[in-house]
Amino acid sequence: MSRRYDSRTTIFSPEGRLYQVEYAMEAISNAGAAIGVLAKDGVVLAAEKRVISKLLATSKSTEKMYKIDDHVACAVAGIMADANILINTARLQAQRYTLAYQEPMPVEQLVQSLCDTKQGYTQFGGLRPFGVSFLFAGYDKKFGFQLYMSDPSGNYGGRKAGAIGANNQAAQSMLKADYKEDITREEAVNLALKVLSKTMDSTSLSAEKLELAELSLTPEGEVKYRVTTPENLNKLLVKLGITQVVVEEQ
Amino acid sequence: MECLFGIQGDKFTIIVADTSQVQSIVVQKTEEDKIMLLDSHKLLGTIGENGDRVQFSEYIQKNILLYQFRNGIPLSTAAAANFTCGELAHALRKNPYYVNMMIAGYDPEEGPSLYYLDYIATLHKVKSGALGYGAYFVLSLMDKYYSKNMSLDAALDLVDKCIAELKTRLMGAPPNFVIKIVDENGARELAWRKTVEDINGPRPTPATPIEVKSPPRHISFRSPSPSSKERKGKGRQK
Amino acid sequence: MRLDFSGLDPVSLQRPCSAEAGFDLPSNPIGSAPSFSLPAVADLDGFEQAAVDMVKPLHGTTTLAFVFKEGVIVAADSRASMGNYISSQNVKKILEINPYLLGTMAGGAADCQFWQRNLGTRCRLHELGNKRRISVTGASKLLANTLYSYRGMGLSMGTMIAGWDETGPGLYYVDSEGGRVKGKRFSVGSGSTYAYGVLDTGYRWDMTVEEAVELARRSIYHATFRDGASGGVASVYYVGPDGWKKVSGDDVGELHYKYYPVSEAAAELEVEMKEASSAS
Amino acid sequence: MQITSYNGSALVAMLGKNCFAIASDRRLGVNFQTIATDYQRIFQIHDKLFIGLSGLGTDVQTLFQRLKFRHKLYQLREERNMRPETFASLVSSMLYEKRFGPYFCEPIIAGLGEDNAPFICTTDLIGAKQFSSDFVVSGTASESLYGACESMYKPDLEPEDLFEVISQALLSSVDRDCISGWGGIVYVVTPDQIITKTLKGRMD
Repeated sequence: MSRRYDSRTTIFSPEGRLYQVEYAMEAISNAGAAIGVLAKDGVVLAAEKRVISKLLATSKSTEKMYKIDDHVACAVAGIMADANILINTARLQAQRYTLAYQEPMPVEQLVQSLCDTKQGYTQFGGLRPFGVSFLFAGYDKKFGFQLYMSDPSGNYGGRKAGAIGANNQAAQSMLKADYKEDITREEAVNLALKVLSKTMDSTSLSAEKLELAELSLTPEGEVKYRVTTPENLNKLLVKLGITQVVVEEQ
Repeated sequence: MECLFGIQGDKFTIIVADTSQVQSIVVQKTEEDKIMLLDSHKLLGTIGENGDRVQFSEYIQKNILLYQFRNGIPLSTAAAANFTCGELAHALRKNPYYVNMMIAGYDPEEGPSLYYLDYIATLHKVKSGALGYGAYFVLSLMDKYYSKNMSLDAALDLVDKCIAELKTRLMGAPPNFVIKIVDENGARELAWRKTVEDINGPRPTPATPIEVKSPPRHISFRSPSPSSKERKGKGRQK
Repeated sequence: MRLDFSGLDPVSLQRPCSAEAGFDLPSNPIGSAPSFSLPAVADLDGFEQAAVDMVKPLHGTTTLAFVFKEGVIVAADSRASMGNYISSQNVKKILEINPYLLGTMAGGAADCQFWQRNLGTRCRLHELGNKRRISVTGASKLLANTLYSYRGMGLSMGTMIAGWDETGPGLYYVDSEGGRVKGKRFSVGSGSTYAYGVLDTGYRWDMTVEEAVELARRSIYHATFRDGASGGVASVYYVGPDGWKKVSGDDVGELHYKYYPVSEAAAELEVEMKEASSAS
Repeated sequence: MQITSYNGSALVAMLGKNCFAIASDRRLGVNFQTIATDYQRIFQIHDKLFIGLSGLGTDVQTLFQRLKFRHKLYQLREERNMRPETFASLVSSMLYEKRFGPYFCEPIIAGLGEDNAPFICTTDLIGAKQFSSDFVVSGTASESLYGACESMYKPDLEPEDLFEVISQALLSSVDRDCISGWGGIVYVVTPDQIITKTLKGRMD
C-alpha cells in the first residue's frame, strides 16, 4: 500500500511520513557506529571503523572522523560518498563565514546551515536525501564546547551524548545510564569506548577497528583537534580491559 | 569640511563627528547626526557623500541587526568591522560608496575597540584615529595628548582641544559636533558641542494616533446626474 | 612690458641701465628688482609651467614661526622630497637674511634661496642709504612687491619673514601669489596642519624662551611623524632684541624616542645583558 | 599619485643558509598622511610559509583573506600544508583571474619547501611569477631596496647575519622613501623556529 508514496522524495504518505527519509535512516543504521560525548573540558568522538579489506589504501588518515574547521570536527555514519559532499559543503560554509567576518563560525550556525542543505533534498528538487548522519563536535567563544547530532531529514539537536549508525538505540540508552553531568574528557573517552565495545558486534576489539578523536583547549586557550594514534588507542583499550593483551603478537 | 575622529580610553571608546550637512556652498543643516547605533554596543560614525552615507550605514545596520535576530547572538565588533569592510571592498569595483567611517564597539571579553575604515575599504584597528579634512589638524594633537587607558574626562578634554583647534584653523570648520560613547553599558549619545543653535520647535511629543473616519457611504464617484435623488432610495440600505 | 618706475627713484640712485648687460646687478637701478630676459617662446605660460614642473617645487616641508613675549621663534624641518623620493634630509630651510632678519623656505628651493639672498642685499643697501636698520614690515614689503611683479610667471614660494626692529618682534607671511599678511602664528608646507594642531593648543603669550623653543620643536616633530614629506632635523631659531640665535637642531629620529621611549622587549634586554656580561 | 603608491609600502625577502628572512615596513598612510605605524603586511600562512603583500592596502587585506580561505580548504582536504611553489602558483592564478580589473598589490612569497629548501618568489600585480635565488623586493621603496640589497646581500648567510643584512637593507631604503618606513618588522624562519623582531627605525 505504501509503494505508491515512496518514489517521490517530497511526497507525504497518508500517515504523514516521508518514506525516502526513513529509508535513508535505515541505511545509516546498517553503517558503522559513531558515538559522541560532551565533557566539560572538551568533546570526544569515537567510531567503529569497518575495514572492508586489507588491500584498501586510503589517503585519508581517518575514515569516520573529519575536520571541518580548526574548531569543528565531525563523526560520520552512513554512505561515505554522500558524506564527502556534505563535509565539503560544511568546510566551504565555514570558510565563507570566516572570509566575511574574520572570525570562526559559531558551531550551531554551521550545523544549521548544513542541515538546511540536507532539508532541501526532502522538499524540492526531487533528489534523494543524503544517507548520512553526523555527530558535530565544536567549540566557540559564545557557548564553549558543543555536541550536535543531525540526520537525513535535516533535523538536528544539541546533545550531551549521542550515537549514530549501527545499534544506536542500544548505545543511546547505555550513554543515558552512564552519563554524568560534569564528566571530564578522560571519563568521556572511557565511556565512549566502553559503550562502543558493547554495541559493536565484532568479537575482539583493537585499534584497527576503532577511531577516537578529541576536541580540547591548549593551555594558551586555542582549540585543538587531535586524533588518537593507534598505539595510544591500544593502550587505552588495554587499560579499560576492553581487549585482551594479545601476547603472542609478532 | 567634514570631521570624524575617535579615541579609545579605559573601558570606553568615544567617536566625535561634525553635524553639518553641506550642499555645494550651502549649509543645509547644522544638526545632522552622523554617528549611528549599529546595535546596543556598536557605533558607526560616517562622513562623505550624503546619499552614500545614509544608504550604506543603514544597509550595514540592518544586516547587523538581522544577524542578531537570525542567530540569537550579537556580532563582535571585529566581525562587524570586517563585515562592513567586506561590503565596501565588494562595492569598490562595482559602484563605489564614497563614505569614510569609524566603528567603535565594546565586547564583554575584548573590551573597547576602535576601527578606521576609509572609502576604499582599508580597515585598521587603532587606538585613536581621524578622517576627513579635520584629520590633518587633530592627528598630531591626539598623538601628543593621547595616553593608554585615558579616563573619560581626559578624553573629553582632548576632544575639546581638538574641536577648538578645528574651529580656529580649519576653513569652513563645522560649528557643531556630536560626541557618542560606547562602554559596557552600551552605546549612547554623550554630549553635543554647539556654537550654532538651530531654531527648533519644542521637542516632538509622542505620536498620537489620528483617528481616520471612514468616508460617508453615499459618496459615489460618478458625476451626480439630475436623477440621482430617486436612485438613492432604490436598493441601498442605510 | 613692465612699467618703468625708475623715474621715481631719488636722483642719487639712478644709473644708466645698459641693455646688453643682461642680468648684472650694478647696472640695474639700486633697490629695484633685477630683470630677467624672457624666453622667446610662443606659449609663454606652457613653457613656464613645464619649467616649474621640472623643478618640482619643494611642497613637502614644514616650517613655522610665532611671536611671543620674548620675541620670535622660527622652526623648520630639513627634508627635500621629489614626489615620493627623499632627495635630501639636511636642507637649510631657515635662511639668515641678516643678523636681525630670518626667512623660511617653502615651495621652490631656488626661488626662496635667490630672492631671500637678494632681499638681504637690498636690506643692507637700505641701511647704507638711510642709516637705520630696515623694519620687518619694510623688508617683507620689498619681497612681496618683487614677487608680485613676477606674478603668474611660475615663481613658487611660501615664506615667512621674521625679525626684530625698533617696534619689537615682527612676523610676516609672504607668498609667490603676492600675498603678504602680518600675524602672530604661521605654519607653512604640507606638514603645516599637523604643526598647527600642536602649536595652537600649546601656545601662550607669556612663555619663557625655553618653553617656546620646546613647543616649536615638538610641533615640527609631530609634523614629521604624521607627514611623509617632512622629516630630517628640527631646527629652531630664536629672534630676540639683539638678533637671531640658532637654538637647536635635533634629528627627529632621536627626538621620537625621547618623546616616546620604547622599553626594549624583555628578550632583547636579556640578550643585551648576556652580551654585556660576556663582553665585560 | 598612482594607485600602488596610495598607501606606501616596502617589502624585502632574502634567502640564507637553509633559512629565509622576510621584512617589511609598518606604515599605513594615505598619500603623505600617516594613519598608523603598526600596519601588518606580512602574513603567516603556516609555520614554513609567509607572504608579504605591498601596494594598495584594501587589496592587500582582501587578497590575504582570500588566500587564507583557499589554503585552509586545501589543508583540510589534503591533510597537509601547501608547499611554497604550489602556493606561489595559487597566488599567481588568483591574481590573473582579475586580469582586467587587477588587485593593485605585488606579493612576495617566502617559504621552506621540500626538505626545508628555502624558496622565495615575487609576482607582479597580474601574477607573473618570478623566482629568485638571492632576494626579492617590492613596494614604493623598491628602487632603493634593489640598490641596498645588491650591495649588502651575500649568499648562504646564517640566520643572525641574515637578520642584520635584511634589517640594514630595509631601514636604509625606507629612509629614502617618503611614504614607507615608520618602523619595521623582520621574520627569520629556519626549519625549526621563527624569529620575529621589530626594528627601531626613523619615524619620519
